[in-house]
Formats: sequence, C-alpha cells, structure tokens
Amino acid sequence: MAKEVFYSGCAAAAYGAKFSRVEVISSYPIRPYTGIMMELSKLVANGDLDAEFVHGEGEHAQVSIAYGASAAGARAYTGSSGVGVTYAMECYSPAAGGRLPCQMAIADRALDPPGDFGSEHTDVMSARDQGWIMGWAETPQEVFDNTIMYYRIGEDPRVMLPQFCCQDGYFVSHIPGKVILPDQKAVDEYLPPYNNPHPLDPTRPVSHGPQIFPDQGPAIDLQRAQAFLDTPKVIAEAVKDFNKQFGRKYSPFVEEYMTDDADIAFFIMGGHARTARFAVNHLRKKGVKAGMVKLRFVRPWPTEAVAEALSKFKAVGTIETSTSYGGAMRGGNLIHEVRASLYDLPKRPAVTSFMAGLGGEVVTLNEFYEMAKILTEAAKSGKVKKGVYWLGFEPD
Amino acid sequence: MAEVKQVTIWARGVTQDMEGRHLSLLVANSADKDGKFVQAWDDYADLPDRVGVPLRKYARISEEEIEMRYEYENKQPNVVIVMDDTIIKGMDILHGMPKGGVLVVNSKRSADDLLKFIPNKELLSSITVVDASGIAADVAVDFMGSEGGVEVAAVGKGISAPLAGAASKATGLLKLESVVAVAANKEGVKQGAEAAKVKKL
Amino acid sequence: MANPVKTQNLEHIKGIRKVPQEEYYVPGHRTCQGCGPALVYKLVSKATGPNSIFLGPTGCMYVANTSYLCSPWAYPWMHTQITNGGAVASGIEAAYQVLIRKGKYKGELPNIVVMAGDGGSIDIGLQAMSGMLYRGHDALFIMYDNESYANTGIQTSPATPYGANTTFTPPGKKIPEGKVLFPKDPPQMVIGSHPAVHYVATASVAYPVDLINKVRKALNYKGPAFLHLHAPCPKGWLFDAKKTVEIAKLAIQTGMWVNYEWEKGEYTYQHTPKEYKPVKEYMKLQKRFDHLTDAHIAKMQAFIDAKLKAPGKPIAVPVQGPREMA
Amino acid sequence: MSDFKFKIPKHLEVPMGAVIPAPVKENPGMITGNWRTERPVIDHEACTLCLNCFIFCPDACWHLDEKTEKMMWNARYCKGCMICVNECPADCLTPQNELDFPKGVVRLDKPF
Repeated sequence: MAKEVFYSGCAAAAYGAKFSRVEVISSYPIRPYTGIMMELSKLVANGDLDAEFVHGEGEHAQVSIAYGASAAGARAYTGSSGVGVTYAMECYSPAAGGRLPCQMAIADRALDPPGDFGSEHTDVMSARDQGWIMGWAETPQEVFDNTIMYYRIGEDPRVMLPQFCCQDGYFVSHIPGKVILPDQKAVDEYLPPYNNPHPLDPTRPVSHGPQIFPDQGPAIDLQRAQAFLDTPKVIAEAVKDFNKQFGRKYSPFVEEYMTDDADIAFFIMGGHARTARFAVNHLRKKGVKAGMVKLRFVRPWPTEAVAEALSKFKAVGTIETSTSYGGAMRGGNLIHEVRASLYDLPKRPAVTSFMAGLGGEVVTLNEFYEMAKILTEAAKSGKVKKGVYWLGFEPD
Repeated sequence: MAEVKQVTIWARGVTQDMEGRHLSLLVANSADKDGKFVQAWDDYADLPDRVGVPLRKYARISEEEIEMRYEYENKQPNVVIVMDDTIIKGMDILHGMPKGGVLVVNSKRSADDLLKFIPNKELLSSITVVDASGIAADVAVDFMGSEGGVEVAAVGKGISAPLAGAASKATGLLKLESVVAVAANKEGVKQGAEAAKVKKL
Repeated sequence: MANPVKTQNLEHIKGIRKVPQEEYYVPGHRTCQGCGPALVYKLVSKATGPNSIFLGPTGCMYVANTSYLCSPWAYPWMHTQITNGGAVASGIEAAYQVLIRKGKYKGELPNIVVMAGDGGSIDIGLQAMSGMLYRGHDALFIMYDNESYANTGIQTSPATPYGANTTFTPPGKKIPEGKVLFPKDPPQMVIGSHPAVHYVATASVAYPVDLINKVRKALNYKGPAFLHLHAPCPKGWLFDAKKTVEIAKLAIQTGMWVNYEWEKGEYTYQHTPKEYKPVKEYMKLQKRFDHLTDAHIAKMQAFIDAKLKAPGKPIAVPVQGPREMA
Repeated sequence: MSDFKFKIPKHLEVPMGAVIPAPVKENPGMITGNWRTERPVIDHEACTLCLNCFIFCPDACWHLDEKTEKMMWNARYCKGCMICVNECPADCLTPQNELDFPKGVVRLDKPF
C-alpha cells in the first residue's frame, strides 16, 4: 500500500532506487549527495534491498562500476556531487556511447576553488554534452518519481542511454518534504526488468567497443544524436503512464505556472522553482502579470516545448544557477539554449538571464521581484538592456 | 586547380617506418628545392605501426598550392614506391592509380618476376627495379620523427636514398641533383639512380 | 531463497600436450610480428576457456586487436578506459553475483579477467586495479608487461627499466642514460596491502605451461588475484621479432625477471637458474639499451643483484633517485 | 525539429553501442598473411611434434592435425615472425621468401 513519509531529497532518491529494484550500487562519499548512499547502504545491510553495494575508490570508479554492471545486464545506480561529478568525466562518454542505461543521482554542488559545498548546477551541467539524459527535480517527491521514470526512459530499447537524475544540493537534498511511497507492485508494473540486448554473456559472446574507422566517427555520433531525437517521444509516454499509474500531474518537459495571461516569465529548473511560484503569487497580487516555466529536462532539450511555452510572453528571464565563463551571453548556460529555441519563431519574447543561486546562495523572493522589475521594463520596451544580470552585484 | 602528383610509398611497419618517412621527405624536399609546392606525411590510420604491417607514406607535388592538403590518403597515386618487394603480393599497391602510372620496387628480382604478382599492371607505363637494400642497409629504427615529431636522424641515410634516386630516374618528377642535395647519403642516391632498371610497359 | 553462486574449477595441466588445441583468441589481429602481449593473450585464453569475460583497457591489446570494427576474441570482451579496467570488472562481477543470486543468470560465474598493460595496471590504472583487488571481487587482474606505453609509440611507464630509450626518455647530452628511474615492483604493491588477495604470481611467455597453470590457479581462488606476466615487445625493445621467447628466457637467466608464486604469504620460485648470467647479455640484444655505458649497466646489475636477494619482497636497493644524484 | 532525418551509408554503419559479434575460429576482419616477408616451411619428416611452434605462435597459426599427426600452418594469418623457426628444437622449419610462392596470400586494398 502506498504511504506518505517525510524524506529529504537524498532519502527520496535512495528509495526511488530501492523501488526500482537496482541491482548494483557504487558509492563514494562527497557532500551533499552522500545521504543517498547512506540510505541505500542501510537498506542493503538490513536485507531490505537485494543488491551488490560496491564502495568505489572514487567517482571515476563509481561510474565505471555502474556501466560495467549495466553491460553485464544488471540495473546499476550511482551518484555524486560537485568535483566528484567532474572527476568521473572520462566515464560518461563510454557509458553513453556503449548505450548502457545506468543512473547517476546528482545532488549538485559548486566546483572548487575554493571549497564551497553549496548547490550550483555547474558540476553536472559541465557534462551535459556527454550523451546522458539529464534533468532536475524540484521536490523530494519529484526526485523519487524521476528516479523511477528515468530508468523507464533510459532502458527503453528506443533510447538505451544513461541518466543524470539531478536535484539541488542542500535545498532539495537535505530539507525533507512529503513523499508518497507507492506500492512496490505498482512500480513493478510501471518499470519492467532491465534487458540488455547484448550483455557480456559467455553463452552468446559479443565484443563491446572495438575501434572504428575514422570516417565511421560521424556515423556513430549521428546514431547517438538520433537516439536523443527519439527520446522525447519515450519521455512523453513514460510521464503519461507514470501520471496514470501513480496519480501525478507531471508535464513531460516544461511545467507552466500562471502563464495563461502572463507578460513576463521566469524560466527555471530545480528547487528554486518552488520559491518562484510564491514570487509569482505575490507579484500577481501587486498587479504584475508574471508566470513561471519550469524545465524538467536539459537533455534532451525540449526545443519545441520551450518555444511553445515561451513564445506567448513579452519578456523571459532565465534563472541560470550555473556558469558558462566567456559564453555568448557572458553568464550561464540556459539562455543559450532558450534563445536558440526561440530564434526561428516569427514572434519572440525578449530574453535575458539572471545569475542567481550560484555557490549555494539562496534565491530569495526579493531577488525574484528584482528580476520581475527588469523583465517588466523589457516587456514594455520590447528588448533587453543586457543579456545577463548578476543579481546582487549590479551597479545602482 | 593544377594537377597534383601523388606519390605513395609502401613500407613495412617499424623496421622501415623511418626510412619510409624519409623517402616521402626526400621526394617532397627535393621537389621543394625545384620550386614546387609539396607535402609529405604519414598515413594516420596506419599508425601506430606494428612490426611487419604494410604501411603507407605519402608525398604530393604540384605547380600550384595544394588544395587537398588535409585529405588523409593519396586516393589516386601517380607514383608508387615499394620498399619491400613482398608487399606487392599481399596488397593492391596500384589501387586507385590512374592509367600511365609509375612503379618503383626495391628488389633483387627482375621486373618480369615481380609483374607476375601485379594483376592490374595495365595501369603502369613503367616499372623500375632497384636493389636498394644492396646499396644501402636499413639504418637503425628511431621513433622520434613519428607521430608529428621532428626527425632526429639525418634524412635519407638508408634505403630511402637509392630509392629516391631510382624514383628520380623513373618518374622525371624529381631532378637528381635536387635529390642528392637533400639526402644524407648522396652516394646512395646516385648509385640508386644508376642501378635502377626502368622497363617501359 | 537466494541461489548459491557456483564457480568454475579449472584443471592443472602437466605439459604442453595437455594445452587445449582450441583457440579463443583467434588468428587475425593487428599486433606486431612476434608480439609478446599477443602470445600472453593466447595463452591466458587457453587457460580460461570460453566461459570467460575479458576486459581490455586501452593499450596495444585494445587498439591492435580491434582495428577496425573487428574482434579476435571468441568470448565476451569489452573495452574499458585505460584508467578503469579494475572498476569495470568490479561492476561486471558484482552484476553476476546478484544476477546469479536472483536466478536471472543460470550458469557458473564466468572467469572475469582484466588484461591491462603496464600503464593500465600500475600507472593510470593503479587506483582501479587496487580498488578491485581490495574489495575482494572474484576476478583476475592481469598485468601484461611490455615495459612501456607501446601503443602510442613507446613512451616510458613505471614498468620501463632504468636506462631504456623511449620516446619520452630519449638519451641526450644532459641525460645520457635515457630513463633515469627504476621501475615499480607490481606484485609487491599488491601483496603489501590487499588483504582479500591470496594469490599473486609472475609468469613469462618463455614458460607457457607454467603461465597457463598460474592463470588457472588464480581463477580457482574465490576472490581476486593478480598476475604479472612478462611480455617482450619487439617494437619497443627493438629486437628481431623471432627472438621474443628467447629474450623472455634470457630475462629469467639474467635475473631481470623472476618467476614466482605468492600464495597466502608463502613464496615459491620457478625456473631459477643455477647461476645468473650478467644482465648485459640480456640488454645487448635490445637496441633500447644501445646507448648505455658500462657504468650504466653496472648500475642496472647492482639493482638486479639487490632484488635477487629476495625477489618479490621489500628490500633496500642501492639506487639513488634523481634528486639524490643531483 | 521533427523533420530531422538522416541516412547513414552502409559502409559507415556501426552497430548500436559499437557491439559486434565475437569471431568463431578466425577474425576475417583482420587478415594478416600479407605481413610476411618470409614463411616457415616445415619438413614433416624431421618434425618431432614437440608442439613448440603451436604453443609459442602469438598468432595461433600452428596446429596439430590429430588425423594426419602433422603440424598444420595457417597461411592466411601467419605474419612471418619466425618465432616458430627460432624455437624449433628439431630444426625442421626453414624460412623462405614469400615471393618464392606464387600463391597463398589474400590480396587486400588496405593494410589493416
């Protein structure tokens, strides 16, 4: 029977893995994701989860263990944060190129230097071009649900890709929220057992990953690109089935809040979307027609869904939470993709970006009001003054 | 675009890797001396080389700047030079050659003997045979000039010298005095040119 | 109820006639003429048989064996990064443990073998190798030692002997001996600090039956094992391809290589000559040592003499490091 | 976006995840007989069937034929390293130049 609990994002991820019946888990400690592995180690130690719990000697090993297990035919789970995510960077491409759908839980964290344990999306955003499915959750409930959904999406024969299942460090990972734990049987119905079509099995031998001819390089790249073109359809099905099975109301790609008549909108992903909703409520009371669009997947980037959602506004501000030093807009990453998504439309909103929530900084209601002011101005004039605003660091 | 003369050299991996590269350098450097536009390079896909594997080294010569500089391979070689005669048996060395091509082989055997192993010999206008190994022994193997490194050994000390001399005689593409000028073993170049037997086909 | 994990028992063989005629590392690979590592691969494959999974970290035995889009392995094989052979093997072993336990895989536990070069073992791959051996996975880590990064054109590794000419340690006016450092001792690194490991051995292509039996003994242990296999490299060491086995034998006769087993703390030695030949006899056949002076060779001899006092065991060797010498 | 369609030419196709079937007896994707400058020629009379050539061949090109009790050599793949000649205690193997044999090598377009 389904039951309601209060779990942090870390515990929610661990239980999402448990309900997904993961078979091989690889761990290595780094804050703030560590709690996920603490929960799983308890479950394995107590016999509540029949899985191999392998203490990796580093994040590089963690991901290697996970994709090795996936190649052998087991459902594999791992995770990390911050510099741990970037330490494993070499292993992301082999896992994706080998089409090995293991899952990595990310409770994100700022990169060094100096040591900063606060949340920031830059760690795993640095790996966004490695061929993994990637998206953020806003609440522990969404973390739990995404964990199960991501396995279903990644292991689909049309997809066969590994997944970064991300949540904001501390904000989501450490502050408990309500989580409905479903019936295991319902999860089993939703998520079939993992089936690797070509496992490393001596009864039907294959070779994984021989060298290719140089001119086959683009062809294999294209094959992966094609998988990402096919993935949105699978995501849409998986989310629809999930909503049906568990009574949730997820949109597959972008979730809209108070957008019907909005002039300005915040474009955001992860935990700060929660504050953004309250900001929208307060702004509405003050007569500002504000709305919010929450992004659920960074990879595959939902180009059409983003274009459709954002084209109706006069001005849009992307809340970045990650850095792209020296990038086109001199700030974060999201605005590049947002602007590219809108470029071909006959009518486009003005788009700017806000550097907020970096290094674990809280994005406050006041900051959202500040953004709303800038966006309202842009909505009136039809254009933005700047492509990026570093909130709290702008001259008067 | 002016015609680019493509020279392909076949050699054995490791034991002839450096001499093969030297031969391509002798071809290119001497043509450069004659005021031509040139390039010489290793076949990237054949590297890293293994002991005994058939390898290709390339040179291009043109009256104008070479536009196809970044193409990996010589797809239509006008001149093929084979540093080890047994390669003619296992490889289609004339693959892609336009009619009227030139073949130079390092061998103790006769041209007729060698032609038996070349089923598409109608592509050739001539075959030249020289016992380059008899004129100059292989020099020590040295990897420092491979993988984009700068050659440490003097260019053209071993069998590349007589083969470059023979190629000069066989093709008319290279002036003998230019080849002599750029090669370390100058005597070897001359002896190669002298000893080379050109057979018109 | 969990299913027990059944493992294989591989037979000890008495002589060359008992070596299986079947090939599982089949003809058709782009390894050098006379390639020592290829000979290792063939012999190890004969030892393991087809109920095996091999992992190939990047190196000669990846690139030369799979160029291009083909494979010489009749059993399942997977490429791993040069960094993570031990970790990927750990994941595969863990997967089989749970899949067999859950009844999803019906057979015996396959022989899981990492075939790593010296770089993939004791240099960039050291962390993953140590992790696998430490955690007690039922897998075999093999270091085929051709004493350099051969695939990329012969660069120095921690297994490259002192005095070798490699493309990263060329002899020059300032550094006449080429490689200045002495090599790591791989078995000793494993024996010294991996409590789950009960079997470590060295073997050489010069003694193939011994090599096969050591592979089988290693695999018969329920748990991790480590083998250090000597694999002369005609390209990197610069000798005539036909001399691969001859050189391997000479390595043993000069003490440059020692065949031994370490089993639960006990050492036994194999193929020990009555009297060791001078190392010079071994070195002079390889052009990588051509540039060395008598003083350099004496230094090598002193190093080997010290090591031979107790092969495989920690011992103070009379060799100065580069900072001491400066 | 939805009109993204591609065509990969047959010769550039790579299976999903670069997973290929394992070979059975030989790897026809890498024929290496053309590496030889010399081949080992056996004198069956002198051969003692010691199996040294079989055990020491890195390319697995020597086998004992149980029926004829003779060592069989694989011309398609032997690279001609001559380890077998070097390790033969009976001196029954002799290297001979490859061009002395008009047949016996598969001609290839590419060296690999």
